[in-house]
Amino acid sequence: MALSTGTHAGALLAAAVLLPFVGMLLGVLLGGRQVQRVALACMPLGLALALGITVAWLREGQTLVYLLGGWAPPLGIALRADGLAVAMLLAVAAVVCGIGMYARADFATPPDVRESRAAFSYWLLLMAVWGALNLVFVSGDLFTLYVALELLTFAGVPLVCLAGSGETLRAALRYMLFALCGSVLYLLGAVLLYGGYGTLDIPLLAGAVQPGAIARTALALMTAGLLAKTALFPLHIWLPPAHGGAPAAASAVLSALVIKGSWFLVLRLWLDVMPGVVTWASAQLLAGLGATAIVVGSVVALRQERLKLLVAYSTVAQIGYLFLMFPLAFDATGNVLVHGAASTGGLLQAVSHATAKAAMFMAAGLVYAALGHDRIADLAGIARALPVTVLAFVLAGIALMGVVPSGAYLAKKLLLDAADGSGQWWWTIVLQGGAAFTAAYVVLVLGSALRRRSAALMQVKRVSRLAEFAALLLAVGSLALALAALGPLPGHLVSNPLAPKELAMTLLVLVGGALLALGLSRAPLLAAPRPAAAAPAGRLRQAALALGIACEQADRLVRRWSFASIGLLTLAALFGALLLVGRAT
Amino acid sequence: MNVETLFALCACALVGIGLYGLIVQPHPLRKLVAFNIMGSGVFVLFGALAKRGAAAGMAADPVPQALLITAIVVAFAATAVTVAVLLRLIESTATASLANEPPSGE
Amino acid sequence: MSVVLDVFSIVAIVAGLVFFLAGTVGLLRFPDAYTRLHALTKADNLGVALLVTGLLPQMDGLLAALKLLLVWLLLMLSSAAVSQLIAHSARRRECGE
Amino acid sequence: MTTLLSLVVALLLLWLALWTVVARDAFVAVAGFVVYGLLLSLVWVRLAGIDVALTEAAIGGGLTGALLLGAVGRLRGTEAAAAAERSGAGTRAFAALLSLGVTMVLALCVLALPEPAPTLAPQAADNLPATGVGNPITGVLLAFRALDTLLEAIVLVIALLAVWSLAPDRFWGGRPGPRYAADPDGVLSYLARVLPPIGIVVGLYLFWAGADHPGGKFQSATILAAMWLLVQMAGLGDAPRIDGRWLRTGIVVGPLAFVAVGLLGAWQAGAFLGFADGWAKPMIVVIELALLPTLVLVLALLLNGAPARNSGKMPAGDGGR
Amino acid sequence: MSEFLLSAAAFVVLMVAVGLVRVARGPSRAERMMAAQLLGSGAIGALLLFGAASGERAMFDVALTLALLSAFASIAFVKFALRQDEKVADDDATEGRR
Repeated sequence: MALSTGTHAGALLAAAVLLPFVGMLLGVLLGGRQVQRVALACMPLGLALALGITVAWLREGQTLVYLLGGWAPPLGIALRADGLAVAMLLAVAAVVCGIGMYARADFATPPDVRESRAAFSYWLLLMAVWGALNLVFVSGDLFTLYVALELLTFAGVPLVCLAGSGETLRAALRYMLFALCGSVLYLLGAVLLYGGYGTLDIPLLAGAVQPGAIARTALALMTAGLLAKTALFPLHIWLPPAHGGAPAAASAVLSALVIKGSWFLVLRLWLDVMPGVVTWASAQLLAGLGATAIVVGSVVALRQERLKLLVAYSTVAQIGYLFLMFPLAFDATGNVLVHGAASTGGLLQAVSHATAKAAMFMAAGLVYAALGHDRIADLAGIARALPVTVLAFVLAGIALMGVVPSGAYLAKKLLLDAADGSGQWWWTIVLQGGAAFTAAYVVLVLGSALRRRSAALMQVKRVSRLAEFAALLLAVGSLALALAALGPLPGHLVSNPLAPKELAMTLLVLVGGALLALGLSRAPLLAAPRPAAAAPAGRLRQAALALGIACEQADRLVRRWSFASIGLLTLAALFGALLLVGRAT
Repeated sequence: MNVETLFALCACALVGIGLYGLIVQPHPLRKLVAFNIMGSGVFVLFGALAKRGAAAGMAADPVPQALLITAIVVAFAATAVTVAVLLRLIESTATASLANEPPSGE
Repeated sequence: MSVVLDVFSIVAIVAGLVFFLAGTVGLLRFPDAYTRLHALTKADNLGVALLVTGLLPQMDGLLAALKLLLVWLLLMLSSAAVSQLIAHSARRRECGE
Repeated sequence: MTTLLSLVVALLLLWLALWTVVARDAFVAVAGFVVYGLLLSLVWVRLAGIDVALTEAAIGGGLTGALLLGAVGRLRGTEAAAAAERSGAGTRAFAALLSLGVTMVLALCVLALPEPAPTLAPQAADNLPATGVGNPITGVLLAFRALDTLLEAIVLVIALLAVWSLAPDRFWGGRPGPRYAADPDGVLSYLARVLPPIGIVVGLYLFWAGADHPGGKFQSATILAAMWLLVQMAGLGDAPRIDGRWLRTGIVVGPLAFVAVGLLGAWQAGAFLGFADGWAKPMIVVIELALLPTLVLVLALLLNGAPARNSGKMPAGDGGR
Repeated sequence: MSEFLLSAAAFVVLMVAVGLVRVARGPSRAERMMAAQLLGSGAIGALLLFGAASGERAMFDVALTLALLSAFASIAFVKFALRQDEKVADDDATEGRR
């Protein structure tokens, strides 16, 4: 038996994985009201563990390793935490705590029953999602990662249909079947890798893998499968109805956290398992899908009538963002993907998206709770009634836009630098244009929310202050990420955030966003458009509307099952082909 | 041809057959059956690889076989969850269609 | 001795195979559910029974022989019960029509 | 001769799979799948995976088959509606082409596999004595890769929570599925009295054999769960209320005991899920013993489905007939 | 001897494979069920022969498990699916004509 069990602080990794699961099991055992108490007790503990891991990682200055049972790979399983994993662990712990604060109001057990279905299920599934994500981040074994992915799916699916309506059940079933399809493809890839190299351990595989038939097929299949689980366009078949129909506290979990699991795994595969198999062309394809997701997702988001669906479609767009980093991390001289500015930028994007998107869904949920509806056109007066909620929504939007002080700003800066450095100017356009799209729907919502209302606003229900505060906290956290990230990052990135150039850029994004919102929204944004302003803009508006309708139709077509599943296989084939031939430039 | 290659090739075909069913069969239950066939194809492939790895007096590599047991149980859990969702959908809407929701505003 | 046992095994197993053959042919060729059921139970019960009888002399330990008998017993039980349930359901179907 | 046998099994398997996938009727497809599951056990035997064959025979053929059959019985005419959504010939042809492509590429990979095959068998053989068990697969499942086994138990618990969460609110805490009336034919009741004792003996035998021979807690638990379900189907027993204290305890005892033993290992041997010298075998037995009730309960309850009635009362029109 | 046993196993599998045509043809669910039952018995028989031929006694355990679980699946069949037969008799009748 091996004596060494890895680095000193490695045991913390096992604890971080186990804590949510043990919490979940205890919740099942105790039942009733105790479920919520156990879950809420786990949250600060988990956050403390994540902080502990961060401190240990900073102190040791190297990847934390823990050998389970003392058995070294390839026979045993190792848990590992590098910078990517540590950042994600911390972000997820923070978001889970925020969501926990928010959900206390929505998922409290009613006073007249011993145990309610919704509360029991929600808190336990939240714990399950958390444990599964921690496992995804720290597991160093491809099969354990498969089990973790399945855990994530089994916990995510019931969250979709917690409300129990027919539409959410349909969404859940689509999600389940499509996700299963994706995980089988992932497992198939892992099996091929074992057949080729006799191990499933990530570092051992990374050392052994050669660009050949087996590695290429495995990478193509696994990537396609994981993209299906991440819901990258055009594989977002299940995402909008699922995220738009679930209760807000569940949507926040699904949108901010669950999709990050499979995204993270793509990152691991491309960057750590098979960086040498990846080709320039395949990375371009991945980011190209991302760019399409940004355009289609944003345009369709702008055409939604309901706030929650708007936020759900904006998730489709944001997922696109997360994949822009791949070609930028490609080192053309060595034909290999490398850790560097681009991957850090991508990671930072994921973290700020997790926090901001959770905040956005929470705010949307609060609006829904207060008004009894979430029709964007009827939001007038809400800014006065729920100032904190609207502020949280706007701050989250600003954080997503990537304007000056936010984490996403740093991320965008890193990616822009990487794009400049590698001469891939076209991604600069996508990065800047994407920000304008994000600005557009913030403007759209804000425009509606700030409008004065003639009659007094009817509030159906008083919203919980704590929930509002939780949303605000996460939004502010996303903005403040810039400060937190500055420590380990080079200082020149934020040399002068208030310089005229930066301000002009911000203004440009905002103005672009406003124009997009004006042109693309379904209902005219301004309540009574002045004829003078409307006349010259008429033709542009017509063109924009046509674009909007085209995107909507494309979205509906792509989200048909036969199209999506064929798309999945076609993508796998395309990736395979590009991995084979794409060793150019 | 030895038995492991035979079954490995057979497994490749099973994966393809399962994929086909997953795409073209409209009913969710049929998709689920197809998923199980595709999954079993992957399992048989893994089993054939285990047989290839026979060494050290063992008739097959025990690691993939142990993983297979886990994978079979996980696939069963997946089937159970999917069936439960499907039955609940039928119960509450009397349909099992996976078609898109009607466009908003209509 | 062992030759005699081997011959016994071979004879019994071949007889079992014949019943499997008969069961299959019956299932395919017989006209309705009841006669097909009749054919099936022959393969189930007698086929496996003869196989087990043939294999018993080849066993080296008591446990293995016990397992063989148990398999046969289980098959008898389930096949008898299930056949009856099938016949019942087929009959009910006919009456219903 | 063995090659011929394998060839027949392989062709049969392919034919069944194809036929299951293209059959018109969902019931036919599921019946085909049950047969397919039986046949798969033969494949595992041919591939020298007796442990896998046991699992496949128990779960793949038995439990999954029963689960799907139960679902087919409750489709209620949704099939006809689905048939109308059948994809066009073009889509089907394209899907067939793509699937064929995947098969071809996979086949190429299979033929390109390195020779000699990479294997962990020698390492497993070298380290097996330290675990004290004779069956290398049990060694992998409970020592080398114990985390996977712990996670698998957790997967099952989460799947059960997922299934339960689908219940209508008013039935929360109630019993799943219909209450079956005792069968008037008597045949089923008879079988449900005779079979379970045999099943329990066989199940416990497999459990006991698992340390040194093929078998183990999963296969054993599946058989025990099937026997319990059999008793329920015959109307001799009822599904449990999902809020029962003993039930909840049984569901979590396995994974919790697993974690506890893991922590003991962290204290004694310095590694979570590790075993101090000489402690491996007893600890493995403790884990397996604790997992057994969990697995039996969870597997059976997964088949039972979401709670669908309050205790005692039969929902109108849905009682067992 | 083992060669003979293996041949016998192959023969049994071949036989029940032919019987599978009945699963395909039906016409009623009961017939499909019978064919499944036959294949179950065949698989068990083949496993016994195979186990005796190879000397791997654990195969008998597989046969035992298969016997128990296929009985269970058959009963699920009867309980869940055959009862439906009465309801969907018309469907089956049209299918029979096909």
